[in-house]
Amino acid sequence: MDVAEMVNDIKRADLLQMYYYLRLTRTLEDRITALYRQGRIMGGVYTSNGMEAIAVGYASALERDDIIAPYHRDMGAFLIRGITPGEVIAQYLGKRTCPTKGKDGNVHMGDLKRGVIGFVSHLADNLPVATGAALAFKIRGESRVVVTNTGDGGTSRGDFHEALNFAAVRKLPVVFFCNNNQYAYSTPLHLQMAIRDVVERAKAYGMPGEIVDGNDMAAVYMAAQRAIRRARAGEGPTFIECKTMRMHGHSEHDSAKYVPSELLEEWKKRDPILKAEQLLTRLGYADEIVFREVGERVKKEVEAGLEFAEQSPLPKGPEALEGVFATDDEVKP
Amino acid sequence: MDVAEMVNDIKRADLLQMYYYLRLTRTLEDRITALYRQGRIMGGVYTSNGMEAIAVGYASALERDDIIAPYHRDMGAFLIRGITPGEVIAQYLGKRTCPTKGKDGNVHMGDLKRGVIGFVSHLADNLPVATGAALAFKIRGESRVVVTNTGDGGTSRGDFHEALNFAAVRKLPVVFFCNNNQYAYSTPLHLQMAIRDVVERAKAYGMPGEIVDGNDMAAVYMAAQRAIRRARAGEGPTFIECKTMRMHGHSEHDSAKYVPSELLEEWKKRDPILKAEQLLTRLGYADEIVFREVGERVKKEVEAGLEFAEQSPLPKGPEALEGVFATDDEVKP
Amino acid sequence: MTTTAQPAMPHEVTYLEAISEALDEEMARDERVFLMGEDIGPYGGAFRITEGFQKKYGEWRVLDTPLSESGFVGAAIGAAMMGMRPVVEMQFADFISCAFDQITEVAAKNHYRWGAVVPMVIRAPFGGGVHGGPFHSECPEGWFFHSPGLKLVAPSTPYDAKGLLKAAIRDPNPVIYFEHKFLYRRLKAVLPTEDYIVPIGKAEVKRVGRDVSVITYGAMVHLALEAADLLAKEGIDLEVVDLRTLIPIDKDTIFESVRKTSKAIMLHEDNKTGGIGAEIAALLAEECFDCLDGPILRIAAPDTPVPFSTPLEEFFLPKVGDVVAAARKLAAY
Amino acid sequence: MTTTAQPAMPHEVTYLEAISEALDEEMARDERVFLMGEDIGPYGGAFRITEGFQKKYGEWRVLDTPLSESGFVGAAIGAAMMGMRPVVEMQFADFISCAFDQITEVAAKNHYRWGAVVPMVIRAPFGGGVHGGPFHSECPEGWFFHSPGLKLVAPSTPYDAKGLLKAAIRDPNPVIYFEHKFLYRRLKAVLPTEDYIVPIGKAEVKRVGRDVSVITYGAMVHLALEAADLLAKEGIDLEVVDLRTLIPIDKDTIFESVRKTSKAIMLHEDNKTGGIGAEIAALLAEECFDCLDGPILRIAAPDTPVPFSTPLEEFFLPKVGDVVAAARKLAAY
Ligand SMILES: Cc1ncc(C[n+]2csc(CCOP(=O)(O)OP(=O)(O)O)c2C)c(N)n1
Ligand SMILES: Cc1ncc(C[n+]2csc(CCOP(=O)(O)OP(=O)(O)O)c2C)c(N)n1
Ligand SMILES: [Mg+2]
Ligand SMILES: [Mg+2]
Repeated sequence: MDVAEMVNDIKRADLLQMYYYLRLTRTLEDRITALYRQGRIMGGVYTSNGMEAIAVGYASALERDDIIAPYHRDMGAFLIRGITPGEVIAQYLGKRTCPTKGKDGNVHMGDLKRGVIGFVSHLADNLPVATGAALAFKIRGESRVVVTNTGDGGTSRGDFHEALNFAAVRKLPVVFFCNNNQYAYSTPLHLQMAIRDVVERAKAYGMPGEIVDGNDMAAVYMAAQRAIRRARAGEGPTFIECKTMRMHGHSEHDSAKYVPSELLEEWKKRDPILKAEQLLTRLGYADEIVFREVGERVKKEVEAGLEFAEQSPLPKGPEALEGVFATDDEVKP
Repeated sequence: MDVAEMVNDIKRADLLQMYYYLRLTRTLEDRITALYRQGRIMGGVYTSNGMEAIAVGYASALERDDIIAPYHRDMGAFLIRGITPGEVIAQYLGKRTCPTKGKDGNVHMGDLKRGVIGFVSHLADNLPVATGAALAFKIRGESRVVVTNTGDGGTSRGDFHEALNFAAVRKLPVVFFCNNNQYAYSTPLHLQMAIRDVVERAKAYGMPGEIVDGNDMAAVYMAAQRAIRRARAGEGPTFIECKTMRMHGHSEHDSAKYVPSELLEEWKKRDPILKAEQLLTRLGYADEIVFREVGERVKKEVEAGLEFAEQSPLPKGPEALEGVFATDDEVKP
Repeated sequence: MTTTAQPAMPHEVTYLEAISEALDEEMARDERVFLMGEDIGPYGGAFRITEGFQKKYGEWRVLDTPLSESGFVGAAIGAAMMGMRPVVEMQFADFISCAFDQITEVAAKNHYRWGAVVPMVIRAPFGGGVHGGPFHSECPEGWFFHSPGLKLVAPSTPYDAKGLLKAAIRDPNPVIYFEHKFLYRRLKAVLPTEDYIVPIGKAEVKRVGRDVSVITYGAMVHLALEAADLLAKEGIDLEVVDLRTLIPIDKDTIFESVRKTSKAIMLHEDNKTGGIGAEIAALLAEECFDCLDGPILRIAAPDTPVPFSTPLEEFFLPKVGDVVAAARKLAAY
Repeated sequence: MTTTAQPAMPHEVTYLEAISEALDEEMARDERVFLMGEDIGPYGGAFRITEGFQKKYGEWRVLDTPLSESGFVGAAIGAAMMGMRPVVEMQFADFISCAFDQITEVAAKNHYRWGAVVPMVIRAPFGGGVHGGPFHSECPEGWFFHSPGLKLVAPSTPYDAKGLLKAAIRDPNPVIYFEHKFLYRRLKAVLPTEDYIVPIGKAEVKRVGRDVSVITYGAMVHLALEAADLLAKEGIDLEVVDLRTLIPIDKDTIFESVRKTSKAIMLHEDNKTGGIGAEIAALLAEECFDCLDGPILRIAAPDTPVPFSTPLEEFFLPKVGDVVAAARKLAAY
């Protein structure tokens, strides 16, 4: 399998679109980080800086009716599913116009109409949930697929185990991504697990697993495609470990002094945007001019989003009381 | 590795003692089953019938100061640690003379003085606990070891995953046995996991694993010895899958119609007591006369135990209020 | 027992059969309804409530799960969000502790946080008096009494058992359905032939009385009714309020009763401290203080785990005599 | 901040530093004490409470765990039973839901069931007002208020924070130590130089008053004190009872206060329904009814998850004005 060759099968438009989402993600998250440093954001800021290709890659491989259950470094996936930069910033600012109407913050965005299961802080909690969504599709004989993601740290939780095991036993149409960015907060991989590759975990479930370069959007996309195809064909779940590196602190208040600077320097060279640009250039699909244009476009979109978010109203206090229970009219009888 | 040859290294006395415990287990559990059928036992009866060699094998490989955290089909281990048949029956009858003083029933016996961590119904809950006991030994630099056991079903629980992962990361002196008796209550292995050998699970933790014939006390004993030696030497945990078959219902009220009768017939031939007798005969360590003597001895011991248990007082109602909290005088300051 | 979807004529059923009928009728009525749990398939569940169901509805609507409560509760949440109506069975309510995180953090909060509708039911066979000991007798309702977003019901009669389960299945929220094991085969009633529900959120006065209100639920309703018969002979007229729904609390019915009698006893089998009786007492002391003509008494299990041995468990469980004594005290106040 | 084992002279410390000092001094005093948790080693914990500890006490007494709350709480139980004194840190109290089963089923019940002593502490940084949203602001004490065998403490001042943590570490039972995040850096006090503990089970009257008793704990103590200052100006003399220990409840101090004032307000940040205020109110309505001269009012968060956006969270949290209004109402009763 030569990634470099297979990449020819990906449509130019698809690659350019992924590139656009890489840039949009980076620009949006950088903007949010800047807002955070200005003290304009309450609560934590978790970014996918340096890891954007994972969410962009897997979300690009999905069909409209498919479902994602992203984790906290998957901004690209939210955007691809149609959550706008404005909504994202509104969410960070606690505005009423965000997917949670201010009830929840940062990356805890969910919207079933756009196929997004809302993230839960408790890591790995959404893996059984993703499995259950896939189960619904299987029971109803639909050809829809669920893709979910977890960090390397998240794979240590019991819910990871229970979810993957159940998905494998029932051959459910779900793909488990793992963003292995080598740290869980300050905890390095070797204190998290006694294996070098997280993909080893898949063997415990009799589930096929593979490792991809998480900084290569095309590689992630193709791996996602293969796994999604398997899932859709009723052949069951796949585990995909994306090797990458967390380039910022765990959240923006963390200076991450515990990460050796050589490691960061090394990975800086493998930046997913850089890699994407090299690829697009090599394939002759785009050049510096295009890259600059995309850069300007996403910048405008993010600024427009910021304006939208800033002009959006905050919720009113008593709205805190709304929505604890669903009402009958929210469901078909 | 030829089990048949290595068995020569086991001392005659040790093999005979294991045989004795196989017989004691069988006779004791048969007696309890009979009591149950007479309606003299409240609550459930879970036996290790046909699986006695596992607990007998691993518990025989331990030193006095080691610790076990057994599960519900490990009667032999309780006996080897010194819990008497009388105490066991007293426990089933809810008498005050049992290790839980009537607070808990059946196999939920614990006694730290005899190195036994009490079983908790919630399957796999005791695996993290066993790991923690091993952690204490590691922190204090003691050369003590913990052995714990779980069913095949129990390995599906998150606590299994979290325990094995932590033990492997910290190279803790703990050995994880798994009694793979092919069913969890009525659930066959293929609905429990998508792998054929539970030992595959060990790979997810970078933990060495092996499969042994769970009906061969010598094989279990030797595997336990190897793993315990590794653990004591600071080389970390081991996972040992014991292949066996549950020969009764899940508990005595379960007729287990869901188990194909051919399977039971096939495994009947591999009965651990039968196997032990063949081994002892082959080695010239014992013969029919010895077997009969042991049979008579254990029968007497069980009957004496029954008498002890029956003559033991029931707890008085208000004792229900005792012992919720430990008092300072129970611990060193 | 294999039920048909709609019983043809009035017929007497046990509490257990009423549950079974509700499941069967709802599965026949609505193909989104499906069941998950341990050993509920060919075996029909530990209590045989789903016996014959898998034959009738197929393997994908009556799904045996691996031994992983957190995993399958999480899966139910995911399936529910995709428009299914999962009903999961805890083999014993006690094991719900293993799924606590999924229930309180995911199921309970999803609607509030981002508007996702999670229509699912968790059946939890609970309660003591069955010689189950500390892990097969628990009353876990108190744990969930405090997690906004959950509804809790606990029927005391076959009629309510059927009607509340149907209502729970049709409710657009996560509902925990506490079915009392002690009542399974001890109660019988003739149920209506036509489809009916017992609305969630409505308590019922099970016995009208003038002097003292006993507010209770589950198996204790029958204890209260027994006490009422005894007290009637001495001229004390007990009113028995069966909460039926624990959350949301039917304050109207409770307050109406206590406004009439001015005397209130809280009765539950759960531990006293932090039990549901505390909340009802607090509500009365807050909102009905002026109508109270005596202290609000509580009768509940003491603050210990449920002990195994018969004399201990008998001491532990509330008794008719306790209710009689409390009512006498209040009547004389 | 790196602390020495025994501070040499009176010094002012924050609530957070008080916690840190208690840990440090107990580790120096008793080598059985060790710490486990996520990112507590080189990083010093999410709130930097154990900064410098690993350097001082080594990797085996300040142990970074994999991301697995159930696993490391279980491990703490095992280590405690082997004679260690583990103190585990939840990164946020909210994640304690993942360890719920180990805490309630294993830690809480072991002593009652079979006499095993489980001296361990779980530190749980809890509470809102920190823009944390639904998963970083919870008050989970209510969940554990109902599990016999656990002790619960919740200090409101640096003095109590230090003294209660030391008492918790020395207690032979599992203790959950709820430390309020909002108070971490907002409170300072000069602490004694000599070793001291605040005994578990003793509430404290933080302000003596004549007219109305406010019974509260944690951050709300300061709200009550603020309200007391305001009310003093209008001649209403508030007594503020700080529970400090939530279980076991110090009925004497509470009753004494309410016998004096005849008026009681329960105040907590936790959701109202099923909160600790309900239990105290119920105790008063049961055992102090005759001394009550007005309804027992409760001020608490409404029954919703903790919302993220500032106006929502402000609405959600109890306010000084609520206490003032309730006290006025009672004073005029
Ligand atoms: C159950 C649980 N425990 C602890 C945390 C606190 N926490 C948030 S993110 C994080 C590290 C996550 O590491 P990883 O899964 O590798 O994801 P990454 O942030 O590296 O992408 C921790 C410990 C949490 N969110 N959930
Ligand atoms: C967490 C939990 N869920 C459910 C049960 C009920 N239960 C008791 S034993 C059992 C099957 C256990 O199977 P396995 O682990 O294979 O052990 P075996 O009995 O076959 O030796 C089940 C489901 C339990 N004890 N704990
Ligand atoms: Mg990571
Ligand atoms: Mg089994």
